[in-house]
Amino acid sequence: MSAEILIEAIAGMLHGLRHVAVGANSPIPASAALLARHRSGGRMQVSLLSSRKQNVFTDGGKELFDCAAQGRIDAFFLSGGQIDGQANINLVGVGGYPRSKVRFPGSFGSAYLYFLVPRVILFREEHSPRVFVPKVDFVSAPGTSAPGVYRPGGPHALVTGLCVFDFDRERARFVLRSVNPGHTVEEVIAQTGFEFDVPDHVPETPAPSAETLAILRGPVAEAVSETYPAFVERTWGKAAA
Amino acid sequence: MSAEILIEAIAGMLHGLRHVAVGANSPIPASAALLARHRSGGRMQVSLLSSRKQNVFTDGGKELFDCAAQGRIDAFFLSGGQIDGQANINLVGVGGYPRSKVRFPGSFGSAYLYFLVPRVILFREEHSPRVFVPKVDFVSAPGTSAPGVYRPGGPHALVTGLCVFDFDRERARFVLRSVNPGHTVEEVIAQTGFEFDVPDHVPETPAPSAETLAILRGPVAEAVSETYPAFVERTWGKAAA
Amino acid sequence: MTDVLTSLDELAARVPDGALVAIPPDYSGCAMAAVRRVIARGARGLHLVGVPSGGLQADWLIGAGCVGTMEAAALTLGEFGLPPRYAAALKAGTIAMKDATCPVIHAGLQAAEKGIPFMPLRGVIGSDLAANRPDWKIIDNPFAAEGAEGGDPILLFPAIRPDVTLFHAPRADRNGNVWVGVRRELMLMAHASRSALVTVETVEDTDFLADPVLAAGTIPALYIDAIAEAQGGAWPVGLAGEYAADRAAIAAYVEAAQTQEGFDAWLKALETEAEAA
Amino acid sequence: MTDVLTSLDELAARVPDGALVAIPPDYSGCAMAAVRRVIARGARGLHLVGVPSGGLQADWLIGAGCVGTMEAAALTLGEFGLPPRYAAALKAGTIAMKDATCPVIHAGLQAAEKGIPFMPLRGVIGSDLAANRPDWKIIDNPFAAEGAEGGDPILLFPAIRPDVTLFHAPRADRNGNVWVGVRRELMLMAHASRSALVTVETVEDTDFLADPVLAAGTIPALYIDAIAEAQGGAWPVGLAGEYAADRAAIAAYVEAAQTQEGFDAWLKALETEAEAA
Repeated sequence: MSAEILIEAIAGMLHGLRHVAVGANSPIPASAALLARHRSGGRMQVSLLSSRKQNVFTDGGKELFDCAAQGRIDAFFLSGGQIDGQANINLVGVGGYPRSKVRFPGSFGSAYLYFLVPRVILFREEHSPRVFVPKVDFVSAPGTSAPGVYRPGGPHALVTGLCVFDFDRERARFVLRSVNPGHTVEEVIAQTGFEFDVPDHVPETPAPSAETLAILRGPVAEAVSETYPAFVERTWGKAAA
Repeated sequence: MSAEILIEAIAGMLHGLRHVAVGANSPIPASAALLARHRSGGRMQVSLLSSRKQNVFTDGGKELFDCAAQGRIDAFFLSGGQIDGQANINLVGVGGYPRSKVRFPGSFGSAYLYFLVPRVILFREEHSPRVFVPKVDFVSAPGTSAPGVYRPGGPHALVTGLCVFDFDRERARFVLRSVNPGHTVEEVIAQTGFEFDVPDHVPETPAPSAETLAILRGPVAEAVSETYPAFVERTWGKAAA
Repeated sequence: MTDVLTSLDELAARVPDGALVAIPPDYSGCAMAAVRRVIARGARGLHLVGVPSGGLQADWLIGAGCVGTMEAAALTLGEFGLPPRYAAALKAGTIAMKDATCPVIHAGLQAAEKGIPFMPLRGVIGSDLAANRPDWKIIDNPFAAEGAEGGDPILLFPAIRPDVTLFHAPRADRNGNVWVGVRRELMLMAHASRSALVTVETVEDTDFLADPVLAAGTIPALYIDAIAEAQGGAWPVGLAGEYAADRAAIAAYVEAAQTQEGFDAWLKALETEAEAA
Repeated sequence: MTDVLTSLDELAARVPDGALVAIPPDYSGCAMAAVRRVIARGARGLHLVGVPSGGLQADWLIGAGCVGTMEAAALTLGEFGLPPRYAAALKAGTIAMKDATCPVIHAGLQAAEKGIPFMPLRGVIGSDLAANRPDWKIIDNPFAAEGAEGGDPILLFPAIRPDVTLFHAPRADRNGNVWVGVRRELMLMAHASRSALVTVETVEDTDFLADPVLAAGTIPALYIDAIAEAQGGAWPVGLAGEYAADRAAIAAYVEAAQTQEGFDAWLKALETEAEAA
């Protein structure tokens, strides 16, 4: 159920968009995008970059980035080895650079897509002070930019195993939107290394309806299994895969 | 015979090159390139831009220009409604701009390829003071550039219905190399609106050998006829076409 | 999502007055039938960009009074010479001409494809093209070697972002994907434009992207706003691999279009004949 | 003219010490068999560029001591995590890492393809990538609207012009044309490089360029310096549409390569087995 809650939370942020793209190694965002597409009656375009079938690009590795710069991608997903309270993300390493104590794979397209895709959803399931830090050790991509920097895009929300944050771009600050079932505001505060706003009333992150669960376990599981068979089996069992 | 002399003159300038490209509406340069390719034993690449068979490009209209900038095109052909003594060419119009008295089609890629292709051969069959002027009315592409301007390419020679000029890039000046059979140095001087150097001894432009004529009338005529059937029939008769 | 339209008039309605419209040259894939509907709807003030040159369709649009500005590296009808209504409009000063050079038009579209405001390119410096284009700039190459002689000047020019790209292609599939093969300038135009309108010889009940060999020459529907079937839609300039140019029809046009009256009569006869058919 | 070579050793001999070598990511088309011959010949001081990221082949070359500098947007073995010899070399400081971002690598190659010294791109400003790349510059956009707030800063970076591009593709024809389908980054790499070396599953006795459908996905021989047949040449990372990754072999590699001794033993066993076969 915990994956399904995250999928539902993300899918709700994609409502009404024309084109959502999802990078590699992202089964939960991919499932959310496919759920949103299902709800749109197939009108939403979803590009799964690690899929052959759900990927229409025909102009090589540059096309995703060009497509984003043309304004044709409405939402994308990024993560971070570290993420800080200003939504800066670190995909490079911890403890010095270039000889980092812990090295991550690298920034990929984050330094670009974070600027150009209007609705970037940060997703990191592990919610711990190790990940959510006061200040990242290396800025792969900054959460906000100075006035005058061309930036039609940026962070929209942060979805974790514990909660959902909105990001207030004006104030460069996260605002707790909801806490996932089985967790508390206090737990979120304890596990988060950066400061954020906590409204007086913080609802629970909604669980998906029975209708949504049927869609997830049916057409979404089937479409996702092309790329993420292990995830589908773990989440929805062999039957779905 | 007059076309064959021009073809022979141009082909001699292409000896040893790896890749020669020829633009549209250029049957004589195309024939010369194909003759040079024949002499190279097929090792020379010839790209005829108006041909489907003799054109290997697969990346759209930009590829010719990118290919030239990569240094992969050794020779190209340009012409001009006007050409002056500094090898400036005018493909735009005569008598004012933009409301010219006589308008030509336009500069095409000349302003670019003239800079980037090492050996640009100017070809204009009509040799008259109307074409070869002291100063062009509009510079589509300049013959020479100031020091410091990136320019690996430029004019190599000018072939006309009357003669062949070499171009001295250092001195920005044409030098008469040879006069076509049936014509004289005096005639060239009278028909040329710009000044140029005349060496003490000006040989006759060599006529092609019997062996060359056989190649022209055989494989070259056959290859050229895909794109220029009317030219082949006019020059070599119906049998060749 | 690509809209599959049932008439060329619906397609033509999507070319608004004053739009920056990119069109291919006569040897690429020209939506001649659709252009006639753009003329019929009375489009005005179009800014045409020939990628990189213009031919018969530009002359039709100019002759019909649809064009305010023309940007191209050249305008030509090949063996038939200068397009007659273009030549007349230039003389009369009724259109503004922005002379360019082929690689700048291609690279200007690439800048739009990449969402960058400008692109650098070698060459061009010292030509009267640059002298007559206040929108082009020459700067010293910021990456020149220290103490480079003359500062290493280089041309910069702005992105060309068409409002509409209009072309004709051999085939579309049921999802609105359009196969153009090696005519990649059509893909570049679609990528670079806000809207791409395409006529095709035939819409096939298949999915080009499911076939890796066809996919390689396909513009995804993502970039295509609307398609309409138009068999023979490139007449009279022809469509490579499908049908040749109708040289007699082009010759007749050129003869007729030497005067505005001749052009008007030619156009009226053409459309009267089409309605009768 | 493309040379058709009869051995991978001949191909490997064309990768000189110190060369700037462009390689595709594991999911594109990796010449793994050829990379083993580059290792066998003892290449040193290579500057690898992952287009845009690196994977197993980069780790093999790093483990074998062939690499001086690595430029990439990331290095990863996907589900198998960070490439182990890369991680060790970074820690030990035995390779220099130039961290980049995907679109800058693609656009840097496009700059080389266009023969321009630099390319602009949006984004990136304010990241520590830019702060650690002295070869990147930020300038005020020369085309910004008059009085634009903040000067409209924009990133410029130099062209990436590889000495060698090395990849594996499904098919070549008898003329040396190489079919890559939608894997256009391989075409960009070939265009941008001084030399392109390609291994293929099979050389077919045909001409891809004579078929308009195949031509659309073909790199012309003009850009290909040498090809060699290598059936299964992308093992163990696999080749899309042809064969899948050998996950067991990759897992075994990752386990072995946690130490230099383990890597050396793994490599020796692999080549001993290959010689015996």
